[in-house]
Amino acid sequence: MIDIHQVRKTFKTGAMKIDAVKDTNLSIQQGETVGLVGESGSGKSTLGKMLSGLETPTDGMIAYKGIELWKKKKFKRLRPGEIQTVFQDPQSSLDPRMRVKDIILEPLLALNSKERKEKGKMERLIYLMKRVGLKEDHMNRYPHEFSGGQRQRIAIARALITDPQFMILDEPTSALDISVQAQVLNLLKELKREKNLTYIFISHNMSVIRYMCDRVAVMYKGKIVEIGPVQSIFQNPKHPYTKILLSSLPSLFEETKEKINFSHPPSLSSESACVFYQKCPLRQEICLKEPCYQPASENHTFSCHLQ
Amino acid sequence: MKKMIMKRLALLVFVVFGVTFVSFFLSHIIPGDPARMMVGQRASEETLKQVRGQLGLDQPVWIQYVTYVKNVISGDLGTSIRTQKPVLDDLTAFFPATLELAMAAFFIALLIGIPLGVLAAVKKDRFWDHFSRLFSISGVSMPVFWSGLIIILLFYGYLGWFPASGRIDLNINPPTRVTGFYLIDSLLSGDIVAFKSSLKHILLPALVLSYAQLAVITRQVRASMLEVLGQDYIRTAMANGIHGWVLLYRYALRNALIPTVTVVGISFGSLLGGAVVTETIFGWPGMGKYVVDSISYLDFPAIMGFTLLISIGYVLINLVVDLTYYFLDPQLRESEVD
Amino acid sequence: MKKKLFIWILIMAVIAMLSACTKNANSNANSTKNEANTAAEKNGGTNDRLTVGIMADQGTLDPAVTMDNSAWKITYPAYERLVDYDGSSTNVKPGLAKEWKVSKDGKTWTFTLNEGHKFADGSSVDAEAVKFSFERLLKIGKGPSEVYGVISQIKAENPTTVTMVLKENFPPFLSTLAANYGNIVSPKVKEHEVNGDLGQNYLANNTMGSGPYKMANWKKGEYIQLGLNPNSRVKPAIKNVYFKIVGDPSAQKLQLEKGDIDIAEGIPVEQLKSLKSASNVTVLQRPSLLVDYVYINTSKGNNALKNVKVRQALNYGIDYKSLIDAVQQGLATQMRGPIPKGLWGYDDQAKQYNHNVDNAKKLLADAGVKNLTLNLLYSDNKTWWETEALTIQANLAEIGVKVKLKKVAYAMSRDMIDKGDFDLALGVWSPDFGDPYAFLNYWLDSKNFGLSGNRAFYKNTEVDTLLHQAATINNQRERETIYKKVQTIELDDAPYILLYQKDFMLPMSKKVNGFTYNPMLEGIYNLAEISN
Amino acid sequence: MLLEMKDVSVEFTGMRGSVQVLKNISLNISKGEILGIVGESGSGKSVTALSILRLLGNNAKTSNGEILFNGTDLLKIRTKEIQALRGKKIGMVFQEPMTALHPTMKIGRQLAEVIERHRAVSKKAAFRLAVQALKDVHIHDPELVAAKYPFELSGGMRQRIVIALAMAAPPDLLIADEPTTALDVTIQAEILNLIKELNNKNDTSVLIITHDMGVISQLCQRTLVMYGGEIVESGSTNGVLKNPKHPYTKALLNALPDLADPAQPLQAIPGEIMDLRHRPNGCSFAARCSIAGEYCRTHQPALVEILPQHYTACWKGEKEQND
Amino acid sequence: MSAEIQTVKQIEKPITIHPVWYKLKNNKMTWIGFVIIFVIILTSLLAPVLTSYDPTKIYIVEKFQGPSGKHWFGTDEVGRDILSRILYGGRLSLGMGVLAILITAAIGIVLGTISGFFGGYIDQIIMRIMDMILAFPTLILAMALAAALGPSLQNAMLAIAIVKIPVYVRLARSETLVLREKLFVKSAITFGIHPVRIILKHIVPNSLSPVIIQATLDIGDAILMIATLGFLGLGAQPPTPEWGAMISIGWKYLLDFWWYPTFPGIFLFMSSCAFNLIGDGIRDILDPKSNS
Repeated sequence: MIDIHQVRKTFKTGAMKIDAVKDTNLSIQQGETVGLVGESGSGKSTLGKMLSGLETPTDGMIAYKGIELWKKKKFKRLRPGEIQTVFQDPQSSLDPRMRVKDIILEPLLALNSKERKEKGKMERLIYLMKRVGLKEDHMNRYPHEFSGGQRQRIAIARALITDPQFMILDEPTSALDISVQAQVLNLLKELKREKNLTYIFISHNMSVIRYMCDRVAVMYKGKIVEIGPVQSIFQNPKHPYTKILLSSLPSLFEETKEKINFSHPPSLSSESACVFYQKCPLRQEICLKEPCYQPASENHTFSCHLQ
Repeated sequence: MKKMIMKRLALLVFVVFGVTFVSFFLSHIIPGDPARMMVGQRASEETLKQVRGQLGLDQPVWIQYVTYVKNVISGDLGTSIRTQKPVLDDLTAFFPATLELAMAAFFIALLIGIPLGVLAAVKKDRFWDHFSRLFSISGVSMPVFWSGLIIILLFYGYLGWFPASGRIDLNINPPTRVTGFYLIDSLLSGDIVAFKSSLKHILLPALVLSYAQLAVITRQVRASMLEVLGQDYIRTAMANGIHGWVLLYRYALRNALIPTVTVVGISFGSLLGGAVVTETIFGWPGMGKYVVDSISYLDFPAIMGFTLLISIGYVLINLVVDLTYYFLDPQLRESEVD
Repeated sequence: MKKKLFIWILIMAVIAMLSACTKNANSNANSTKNEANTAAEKNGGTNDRLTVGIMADQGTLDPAVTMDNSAWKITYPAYERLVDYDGSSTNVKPGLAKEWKVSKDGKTWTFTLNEGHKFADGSSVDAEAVKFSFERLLKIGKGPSEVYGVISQIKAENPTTVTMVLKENFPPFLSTLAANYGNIVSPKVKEHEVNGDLGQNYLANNTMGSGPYKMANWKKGEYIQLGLNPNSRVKPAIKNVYFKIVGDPSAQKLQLEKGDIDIAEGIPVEQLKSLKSASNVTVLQRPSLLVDYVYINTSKGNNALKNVKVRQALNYGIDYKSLIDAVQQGLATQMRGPIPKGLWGYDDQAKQYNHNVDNAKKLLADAGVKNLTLNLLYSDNKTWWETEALTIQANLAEIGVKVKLKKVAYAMSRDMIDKGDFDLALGVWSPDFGDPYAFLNYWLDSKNFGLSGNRAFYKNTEVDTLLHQAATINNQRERETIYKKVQTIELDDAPYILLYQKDFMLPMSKKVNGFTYNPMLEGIYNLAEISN
Repeated sequence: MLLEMKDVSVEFTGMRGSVQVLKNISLNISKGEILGIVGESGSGKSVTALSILRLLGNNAKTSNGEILFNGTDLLKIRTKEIQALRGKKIGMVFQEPMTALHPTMKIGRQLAEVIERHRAVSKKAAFRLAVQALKDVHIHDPELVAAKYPFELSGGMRQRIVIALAMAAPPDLLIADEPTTALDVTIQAEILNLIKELNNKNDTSVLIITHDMGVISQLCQRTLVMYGGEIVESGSTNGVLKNPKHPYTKALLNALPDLADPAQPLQAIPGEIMDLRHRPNGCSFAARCSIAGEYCRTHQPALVEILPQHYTACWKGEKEQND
Repeated sequence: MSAEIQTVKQIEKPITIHPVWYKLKNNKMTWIGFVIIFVIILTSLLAPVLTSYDPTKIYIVEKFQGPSGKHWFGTDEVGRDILSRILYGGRLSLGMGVLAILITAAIGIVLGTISGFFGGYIDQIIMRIMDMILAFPTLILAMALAAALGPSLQNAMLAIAIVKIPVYVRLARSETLVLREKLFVKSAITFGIHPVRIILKHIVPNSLSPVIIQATLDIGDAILMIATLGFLGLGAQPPTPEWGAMISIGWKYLLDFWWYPTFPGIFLFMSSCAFNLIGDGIRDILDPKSNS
């Protein structure tokens, strides 16, 4: 459904050039939930933004259902509302000066009038609000009258109003409390099943990823260092960064796990080194060359010399 | 840093060029014949023609503009129609006085405004907050001629403590000109008598002028202090046992001043421009009156010269503001170095 | 690092202070002089100083350039002229010239100079200097040259004899020589010439004359100080004259009352009354030659104004007495004909319009004019014009004429007047030389349309002929008769509303003695005769 | 007992009247102990921490109770005394390392400033100690870092510095309010290790406040669970996590996706976090509780010892015990 | 379940009082400002009822009369009743000041949001032009404009609007830059909504508060500027009563006829003060930065 081919995004700040995303390939099948995990600055959100039209890729190709999304730095919408995004911060993702009703119906403004009428019907609105767990009489309120969880529900209802097929979930629950997070995760899962949605799920939380996703891509410094089915990655991580990530997760009931720590930056480095070279506890000389992807098991590949 | 200054200087050229362009053409739309003003009312057509020729007024406007720009680049701002003297001479005679007054007022405004703003922020919604608000607002709202005359009546008329007008006593020789600022020049030449006299003269007008600017500074300091005081690092500092003056000044005020700089920069600009009335009331030999007279005389060369000066001043003030930012905010310093 | 900076500043400050102290010791003379001056002033006994409060700084002081009679107060006492006005009259008396002769046809004037007059730079005032001064003025070709445009040739026959040849007979010629334009400038000004400006730049800020005073110090925007010309034979009591710029009238008033200034020029007439109660201040009142009148645009304005009846109606519509009360606090006299009282040619029998609403209305009705709306142009050049305009508006409303006030910037008003872009406009006029020519020939000659004088755009061929005639005769008697005729015609044709002749009012300290007011030299002080 | 809070209640007076944000909180920390407070937003855990150092704003009022620190009631002493105590005896670390440092003051200077406050040392010595303090929190090249501004450092580094600041004295008690929430998981582990190490080394007691059960399980000996400004359960970390007695604790643990079967829905807690402005008469969790009965909604449960050293405030829990 | 609904309902009630109103209610200073403005507006609207004098009618005989039962605020240099001139003048001074600022704010918001939202060349061009306006001495710009278009109150207003536009452009621009990063704006972009719509629906309404604050603070200044231009002959033409013009003429007489400039001065002072108080109050209320 989604084909990301050799995508690169470079940010310029002053004289500095930073590759937020580099040479990334990823394809997503219909009905799949693909997780993107990594620390802050790993480029997972930037990738999401390129899919939703907020950032222009510097290089490479992104196709949705075989049709290129970015052509000559311009974002082409196959059909508005086909791809929708839910952002992390429900505080800022709703316009404080709009009523809930108007917020939810807003995406329809991008559609033609016929479709707008059809999808903007009152019954549909009420149905959707109820479906995400809001009440009909919430319709005329303002966002500040809602809690974080409720706002995220509003944001989800808004994303659903156009009947999207593909949704980008950019840390949808990381600003929420645990108890509410569970509600929202459940809702997202249910909706996916009901509407046969495809998700790309961006998160820094390994447990949430594990719970939500079919496949997961681990990103580090703009590069996917390991990708594969959730089970495979969690049980058999190959890349040292993935291992560190998993070992850092404070587990509730085991006393202490064996911890793997980052290493301190070495004196020697090179442009073409492995992205993880600077902090890799296992690094060797060979790592100064960029590794290729290797298969670990079916659908599970990683990028490291040392396995 | 270098890059930033270069950028600013490029902007200077652009802005100054734009401003002169616009003002030149605007001033030529305005009815009123400068040659007429120059020769007096009973001059014959012949004389008029001659003067027009001298002024280049008989040529197309754009040629006049090119000539003007050429002259400006070579340092010639033309001859004033009203005073019939080189505009540059007039401006250099009047500008230092205005600048000195503005700077003194600015200094006083900062001296009062910053502590007042801090006080208001610390004592938010309590007496001192209300007081500082009323005090500073009354400053902007009170017409300058009013506060000026009241102050003259009080300190000159009744108390006789301060002189009413001028920059220095008539019978005291002004200090040798170095900077054009009497206060500084008199110190440089060690003339204490002149220093005292000029200090006495500048105090009242500077006070009046600063009163009108106080609100801007107080308001901004208060707002940014409140913002800074609410920030995490203040709480961290407090939790680490930092308190009192150190907290307020070294931790809070320094950062609160960063956003204040912009506002203060703009307000200094308006000080320069807004000194007209003050200068009139206190007989201060500044540019304000010169300009107003020039305007009512349609004295193009003088108006253009003044406009040029002010627009250059504006860009320079902006440069100073930016440099101050650099000094105050290390983040900016570093980001540009890279 | 901040601390270091602070320490550096501290050190610098200390060094500055120290050097200041040492220098202070060196320049002790200078500062003690200052102190001495201050002390002397505190005693209140200094009588060799005069401080005049003026409203604004001066422009150029070059007599060949300046047309601004507020600058003349500085230049006039710094220069001498061939002839001078005699006391408070408009007649002339010998100045540099001890005697003069005029040829029959009035075209050749021969002046014999006094000997021994010296410029401040030490050179003596001779025929060459006179020749130089006038030739310079004509060469510069600015405003004042117009006055002497009539001169065709100047000859320095010998060091004490100058001959001027005129292009045509010009009766007021002698009088013009007593004006500020006639100032004799030292030929040494050539030494200060820059880019062929004939020393204009230098003389803009300095004086080079042989008068009793010379420019001593000019602090721009603050004061102008005149000191004594060491070479002058006149030894005035006042050694230093300060023209102090105090732009605010209230401040001037305060300073006058407190004795910081001796003469205050800028106090509005409304505030003079209360000044009189101040014990140390007296207000001098003299009739002046400054007249205030309304231009009626007879050819380029509202069509109705072409009708003489309408113009007369306007003249009848003004309540002169209350206008004078309102605008000048009664300190003015209604005019009687265009020539003011005090100048020869004044006709005390001339017709004077009075306030007569019925008459005015009738005249308007006769003219068939209804619902007349006129604009009234004025500027902020004279402080009283606003009140005057309002009063005229109210007055004319009574006779059914609606007046729209149009207040514009000074320069703009002049431009509009020059172009005739108005219906009515306020104006003042004062003569440059003591001759009715300065009024009638300017005001009424159709040659002078616009700013140059005929601001009513008034054309009457008979008047034109009479005026030309009067300008070529040297006999004052004959001229007076002609001018009388012209005045009568003017009053009937009513191209102007003649309002009033302003009184000269000068508040000054009671200590100031010896001031003589000459209506031809308004705003100029006979400093050499004043004591304080 | 190093710190003892007894029946502390805090009210905020805001625009819409006053709100009780803490209700009769009692807790104690002994020397060398690491105590965790866990709870969701609005549970009052941060207010508890701030109330100890009296860092709550002007609009907060500690209405009753006492906070004994080494026997002195912190609520009663004068402002000067509490200021002297801050940082010296009780250090505090906040959540946001990005904003917790003076943005325009160099790291070394900031540390030295605090060290000068607490120890009678010269400027030079203070700076040396500052560098040492940076070393203590495992910062490489401490001299280099000391000459830097906060914005030049990563989040993890900054949090280390914040900890170094709090430990400058070193204090007897370190209060860490969500010290790792803003950090990446990998960094979080390092910071938690550091806190533990400092606790071991100086025998400093630690009060750690978090919403993350994982942090609690890794670090704390004892744990308090807060909900709606009250403590609903307390006991040893093991006891609370493995054998939770309060329905809220149980629900919270069940709601975590950590161990959940992806095929099954998570056991979410219905409803929203309690609005403190409208404290119900009965148990504050009753509205969301799956087992609450009518009695729970009208009567407030007290904290009772349900197992040895394991307290819970639940009518049902008590019943269960009684059954 | 019923319990949950109950709590929800309990929450609803107090929230319906918008916090802005609550804060406003407790801000005495702002109320003082409102009351002053209200009174001034009311009296100037009721001027024909409150005073029997014609503000433009001249009675030379009664000039410069001090305050008395007949003329509460005295008379001016041509005998007009100062009170009636102040009241009628209030309509003009306040009305024109408010109008000028409204125009300015409107233009400023449009340009500023465009500049901030689109960035790039558009931003550069707009901001450089604003720089130029800022660098231009106010008085000269106003003069040139009024001179070119002819002196009148409308043109004075226009001049003030142009001079003040940069402030609003900068304000709106910086707000837009902040808002552009807000997720609700980003969301709208991802929905494919037209930029103009985004600007109108999201950016403009949300950037209004600082603009409103600035505008309120500027009104007093605008009134003063109109007066200054009037003094230079570029504003209201006499005999139209206008505070600034009254003061400009009257201040020459301060020492002898103190009431002439003083009463219009007090009114000007009061209204400027009031607008400032309101502006300050609104800032405290709307500006999240100054919230505690």
